[in-house]
Amino acid sequence: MTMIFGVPMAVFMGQLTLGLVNGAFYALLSLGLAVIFGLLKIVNFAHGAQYMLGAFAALLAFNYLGINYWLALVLVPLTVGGLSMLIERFLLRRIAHLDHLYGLLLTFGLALIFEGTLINFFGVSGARYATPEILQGGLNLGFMFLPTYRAWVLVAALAMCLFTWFMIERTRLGAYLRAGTENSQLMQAFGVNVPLLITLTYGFGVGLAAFAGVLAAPLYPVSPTMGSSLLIVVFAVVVIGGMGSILGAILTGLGMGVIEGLTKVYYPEAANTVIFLVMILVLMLRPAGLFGKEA
Amino acid sequence: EISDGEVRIGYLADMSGTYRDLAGPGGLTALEMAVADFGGSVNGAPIVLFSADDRNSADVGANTVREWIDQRNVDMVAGLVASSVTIAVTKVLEENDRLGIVSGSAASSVTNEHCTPNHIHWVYDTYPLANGTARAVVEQGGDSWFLLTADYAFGHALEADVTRVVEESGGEVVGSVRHPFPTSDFSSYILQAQGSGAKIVGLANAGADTVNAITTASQFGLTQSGQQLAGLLIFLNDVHALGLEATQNLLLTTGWYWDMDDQAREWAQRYFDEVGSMPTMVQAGIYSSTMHYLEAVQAAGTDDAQAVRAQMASQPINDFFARNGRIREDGRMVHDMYLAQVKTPEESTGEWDLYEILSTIPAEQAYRPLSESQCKLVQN
Amino acid sequence: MSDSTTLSAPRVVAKRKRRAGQRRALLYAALLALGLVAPFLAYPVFLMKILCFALFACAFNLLLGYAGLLSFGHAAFLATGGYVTGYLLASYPGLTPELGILAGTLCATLLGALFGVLSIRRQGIYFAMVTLALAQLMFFFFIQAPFTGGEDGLHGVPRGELFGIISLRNHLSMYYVVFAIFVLGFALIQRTVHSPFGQVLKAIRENEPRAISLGYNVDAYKLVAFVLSAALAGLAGSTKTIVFQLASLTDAHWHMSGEVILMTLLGGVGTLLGPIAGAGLVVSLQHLLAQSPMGNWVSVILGAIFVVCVLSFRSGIVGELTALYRKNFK
Amino acid sequence: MSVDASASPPVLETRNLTKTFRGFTAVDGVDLQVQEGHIHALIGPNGAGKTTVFNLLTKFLPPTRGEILYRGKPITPLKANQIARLGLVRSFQISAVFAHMSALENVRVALQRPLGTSFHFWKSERTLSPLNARALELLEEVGLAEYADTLTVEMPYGRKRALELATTLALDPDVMLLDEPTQGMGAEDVDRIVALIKRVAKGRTVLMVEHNLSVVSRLCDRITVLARGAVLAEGDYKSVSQDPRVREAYMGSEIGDDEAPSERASA
Amino acid sequence: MISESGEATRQTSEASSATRARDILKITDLHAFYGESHILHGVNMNVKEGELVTLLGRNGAGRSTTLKAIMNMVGRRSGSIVIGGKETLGMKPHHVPRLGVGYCPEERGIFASLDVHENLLLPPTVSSGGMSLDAIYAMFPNLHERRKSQGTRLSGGEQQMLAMARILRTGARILLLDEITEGLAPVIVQKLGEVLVKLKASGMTIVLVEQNFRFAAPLADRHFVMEHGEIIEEISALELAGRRQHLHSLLGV
Ligand SMILES: Nc1ncnc2c1ncn2[C@@H]1O[C@H](COP(=O)(O)OP(=O)(O)OP(=O)(O)O)[C@@H](O)[C@H]1O
Ligand SMILES: Nc1ncnc2c1ncn2[C@@H]1O[C@H](COP(=O)(O)OP(=O)(O)OP(=O)(O)O)[C@@H](O)[C@H]1O
Ligand SMILES: [Mg+2]
Ligand SMILES: [Mg+2]
Repeated sequence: MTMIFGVPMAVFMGQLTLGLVNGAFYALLSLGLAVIFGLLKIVNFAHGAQYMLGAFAALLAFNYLGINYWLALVLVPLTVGGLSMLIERFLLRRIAHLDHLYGLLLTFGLALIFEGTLINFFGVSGARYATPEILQGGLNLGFMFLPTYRAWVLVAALAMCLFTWFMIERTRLGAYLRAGTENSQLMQAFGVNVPLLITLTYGFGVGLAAFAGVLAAPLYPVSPTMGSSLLIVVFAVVVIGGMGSILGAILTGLGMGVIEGLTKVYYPEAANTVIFLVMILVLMLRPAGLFGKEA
Repeated sequence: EISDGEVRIGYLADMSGTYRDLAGPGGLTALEMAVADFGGSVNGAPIVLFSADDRNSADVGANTVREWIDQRNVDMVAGLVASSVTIAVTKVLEENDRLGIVSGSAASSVTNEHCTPNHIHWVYDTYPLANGTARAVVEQGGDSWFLLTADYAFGHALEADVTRVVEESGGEVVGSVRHPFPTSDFSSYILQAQGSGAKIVGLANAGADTVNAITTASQFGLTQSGQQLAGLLIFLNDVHALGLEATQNLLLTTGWYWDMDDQAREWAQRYFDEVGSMPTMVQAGIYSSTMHYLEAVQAAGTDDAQAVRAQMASQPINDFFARNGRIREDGRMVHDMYLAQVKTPEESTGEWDLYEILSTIPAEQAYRPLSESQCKLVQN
Repeated sequence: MSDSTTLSAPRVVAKRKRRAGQRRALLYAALLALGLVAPFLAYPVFLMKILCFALFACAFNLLLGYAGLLSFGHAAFLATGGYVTGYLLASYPGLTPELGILAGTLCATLLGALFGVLSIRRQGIYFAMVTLALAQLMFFFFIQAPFTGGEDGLHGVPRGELFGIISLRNHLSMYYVVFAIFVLGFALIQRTVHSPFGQVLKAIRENEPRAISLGYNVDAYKLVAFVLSAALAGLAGSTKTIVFQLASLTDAHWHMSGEVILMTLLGGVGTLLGPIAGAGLVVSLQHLLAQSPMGNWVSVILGAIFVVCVLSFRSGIVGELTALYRKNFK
Repeated sequence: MSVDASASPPVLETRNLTKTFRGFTAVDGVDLQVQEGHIHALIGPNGAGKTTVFNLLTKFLPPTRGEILYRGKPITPLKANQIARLGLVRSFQISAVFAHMSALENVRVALQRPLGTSFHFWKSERTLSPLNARALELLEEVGLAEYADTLTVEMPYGRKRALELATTLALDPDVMLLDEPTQGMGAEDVDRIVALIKRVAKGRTVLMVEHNLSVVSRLCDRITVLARGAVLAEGDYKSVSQDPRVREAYMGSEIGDDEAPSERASA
Repeated sequence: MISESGEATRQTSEASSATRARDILKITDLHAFYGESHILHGVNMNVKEGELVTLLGRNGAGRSTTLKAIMNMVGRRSGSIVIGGKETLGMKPHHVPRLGVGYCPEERGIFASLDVHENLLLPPTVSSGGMSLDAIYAMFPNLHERRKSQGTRLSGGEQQMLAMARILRTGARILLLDEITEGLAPVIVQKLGEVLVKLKASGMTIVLVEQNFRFAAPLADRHFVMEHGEIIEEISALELAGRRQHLHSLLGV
């Protein structure tokens, strides 16, 4: 068996593949965060919780309403995103003019509320969400056995990332959003209904998190705490990519997935830490992240 | 002379975090059941309960207990789940000479290097888990192991125990990987396990990590490809959450199972009516240990820690929970343990019909022999 | 008229400053008195916990409120102080607590210098994230390093005898030591804020390029502020370890860095007393809720309170109070 | 473009100073020489590179190419704050003040550095009060005495500019670089500032960017015209304002209406 | 009504005709606040369709605030602002511009996150008949040259041009311009002058806040002089010659 850096070729390739899958996942989550931060300057600490809500909504929808995975994939992001718009409209908006810190504090509080409440009703052990028929089983890639579902996650996540990137960087709406968050007062003086834009954007960003949540449901046990551990990793990804840089979030997400995957082979103990090492190195060399515009 | 005319018991456990379902609110209910069954008072002295959430933090735990002692003059602390909290708390108990009964913690160090004259370890610890499961698996022909180890003290200890047992019983550990604690995505490690070609993949981790590992393993068809999982620290609530599809045929060692005999079933049913889910061995252990404690207080006629501990140690324990139970001088309550296998969906007849008990591991063989003990209370 | 203004203006300034000064002095005297009698009114250990976190929050506030730098890695300093002190006292019985504290604080200070050098040039959120990242590396180190006891934590730290004479096993004597340390730390911060250095710091926060064009090496000033803050955070950690006789990963976890931000914001950023109020509030809440029947709703209730505070006491408790005071007395 | 006559060595000199931003050349091989004691104006169309030149001279931007000499010594490698310590102090095009400090404190911050106690976090700020008198003098020079105690945010824009100048003066600079000091000021303020600059320029060298030609004509001994980043013309106001290229590129036909009577008289 | 206004647009700058046109902007007893501080103390002014008026005054007189108040960009307002016959005091900020009002702020408000071109295209058109991109680029060649670079990378003056050009595109009929010649080179200033004349000729209504009286004087039909948040003087172009001295004394020129 051919070896590469001291591990069997097959294993190495396998790790790369898995890294990509996780990466796509990070990309999706950090994308939502980047959209919200980049456009609304809200450090959305509820993002992890909202991702968790996505997974839970899918689970409950299935158990109580019999709504299947595919439907959930559409409905859940809409619902969770929609509800989060209320949060923006009635909570976040009232502190929009304050330092970002307050947004962080508020969303952090919300995260505590969401998680705490669900814990009291569903405990923390986590429940299983069945993988839809079509996506069960796996593909034999020769060097590894890749569960079909993970392949699907890769595709779905990347597609969604691309769509979002296009929306924001290439459409007029995107331009409004970028400008509106810089000087919303002036945008209003131009006749743009900024508050509405902001609300929609927040809803969209959270929708992305919820979408990721639904994707995750069949992968990991659905538990109220599934989001909190992910949060700062995803946050780090956004920063490495360059705050608010959509493309940055996507590419960094993928990259970090791979790097983390390889760490799991060569120095597994550090798997959760490596991303921060990378972050330090990157910010040493490029103060505004890989794709961030220098202020 | 019962201090200030009341027997005061504090229940300290993780009420909201990872170990919530293992002990948590359910454990408190079990404790209340015990007090109620005992009649609510000892020799006329009413029994008073306090409870607190330790949020799995040694600080919080130790402070809560310190305050209970300073402010409320609490006599006994029950529950005690996360090992870090337990060790911190037992130090406080020793300093103030109060009693603690540890039901939730897994670390065998609790009654080894960290033993004190002020606490008793009731339900289980990693030693019998490794001992029971690993030995049985090797005997069934699973002689080459790959270990997924949680990268912290507890995981390392468990890994050591397993390795020893496996080698003693003629198997070998071909490899292991230490994953950070906690880890949500195990795919990479499972892949490495598959690459290792070992027959058995042992999970030297706990709680959410174990659950995640098992889920991922089933996704990657680990068992289909001829390997087998051995969960070393896995509880009823984990299996229930994972579902039989993912866990079927898993071998594990448990200190108690609700369906193991009539006594157990009878109590479990009462608990189920209260809580709505079947009790874990920890929750059952909390009831059992509290009963034994209260009886000791009654017999000793005092709630002084040392007197009660002596009294408790003097009595063998045989109730719905423990068989051939006795408390050793290191504070370890040794009792029969059971090797169980998770049923397949077909075999299972109900939501909670999860285990099949394969064999009993006699109390004296199950736990670390005193001869190997580093406990300061044991003269070697 | 011009010279009348020349004369009157400074007089006004001086008078107003003096009046404000007197008021502040009065307030501090009152608080000091309160601190001295407190242990007879409430449970000393609980008070000590509040004091430790208050000092921690004050240290953090010095950086955020007066240098405009948001560090998301202050847990690292708290933990370093704690672990070093804990380890030394636990393994060298001869060592007296004050030396232990000194050593702990010193290490935190050095770490602060290291963090500072690596992060100080980064702006805004990037600065926050670099500090977070560095703190995460420290967390990893604390898990791996044998002397910390990893997940189990570092236990059985003796309180020992202060200067080898006064035993601290008694809560009351321990309390007064902690109180003294806190007062010293607070005094240092209050002085720093109202010092020539503080003035420059404020200028930098207001308009960095301008400060540079006035010839100030802003990075150096930020660094000093950062190191000061780290040192005080370390001091808080060391003291905490002695009080509770243990050091654990909780102090190193990023949640701790988050908690101190919460305390400071709830109390009022850039107000000297705010962090104390914030720490008091958060600690008491956790304390009360953990033992109430609402126990398992603790995180929900905390969350709700944060939300409410952010929505209705934006400038923090102290900020709100001062505003109220200004309204009614001017 | 060589400087005619004046023998004494320039206080400030640039050689082939060049700055490019991602391929776009904002400053293109500028050779500038500022003579001791001159008030030297840098004028030119918008985007000519004036502010950028300032940023280069004060090291707020690193030059892409070229050299900067101060009194004959190369200062190209120094940092921005070191430049300031040498005595080259700048003001900003968009007013730069410490918004949440009183006008007095604004000036005092500039005064306090020479005390050398600026790192002394253990000293009381009362040790700074001796500076108040001087600070007030400066405020009065720019007519802000009555604002001494007001927070700067609450001052009208024009006053902020004046305050900024006072702060610059507080450093008693050898060379002052003023980027459009009269921008956004009412006519009366402008006159005050012009008079002020005239006054404080004694014994100093001033390099200023200014669009208001009446100001330039009244103040400046020497004028350099930038266009598209390069020096277009140089000389005194008269010669420059006669230069057809300059008229075409910059002044347009504005010269000649009641713009600068003094000049016309002398013309 | 219609015919009148139509007439007003055909005939240009004479104030005389403007007087016959209707008020397209009428402000009565306008008070405005920034938080606690009371900035405008009962401003009264009216602008007729097709008219160009200036707001003169010393720094801090409240001219910018007046414009901001019209756009509903200040804290609290009271009084009445009627635009094209509609009372706007109750309106949401983003509804005001849809009445055909274009605002060019004092601090320019160029967007860093957009390049010059995007900045130019940003404001939604409120009505047809705005200037075309080419026309604008022809008018401000610098902008064309720098169109791909980040908005705030432009020089002070370039930013000013951009801010001005931006609203010419939207087809607004009422322009509120705050110190548009600020920091602009004389050539550009002249150009802007010409532009304003053109715009006026095309029937636009313009309110000009100016520091540069020399620039404003020849363009305006009427001058309003502000002092401490009030209009203290109204001078028509005709009276101007006679009252220049008086005006200078008011402005402290
Ligand atoms: N940081 C930057 N990045 C890219 N281009 C820049 C940057 N700063 C300035 N420029 C460009 O360099 C040229 C010169 O800018 P500068 O501000 O020096 O002009 P200026 O002479 O000061 O004009 P004004 O009188 O309007 O302020 C302009 O075209 C501007 O767009
Ligand atoms: N955001 C604000 N908060 C509080 N006060 C303000 C604010 N903006 C302006 N002011 C005050 O309102 C008054 C009027 O300001 P405004 O900008 O309207 O003056 P102006 O007439 O436009 O003069 P200029 O624009 O030349 O400074 C000034 O005294 C100013 O200090
Ligand atoms: Mg400029
Ligand atoms: Mg203005």
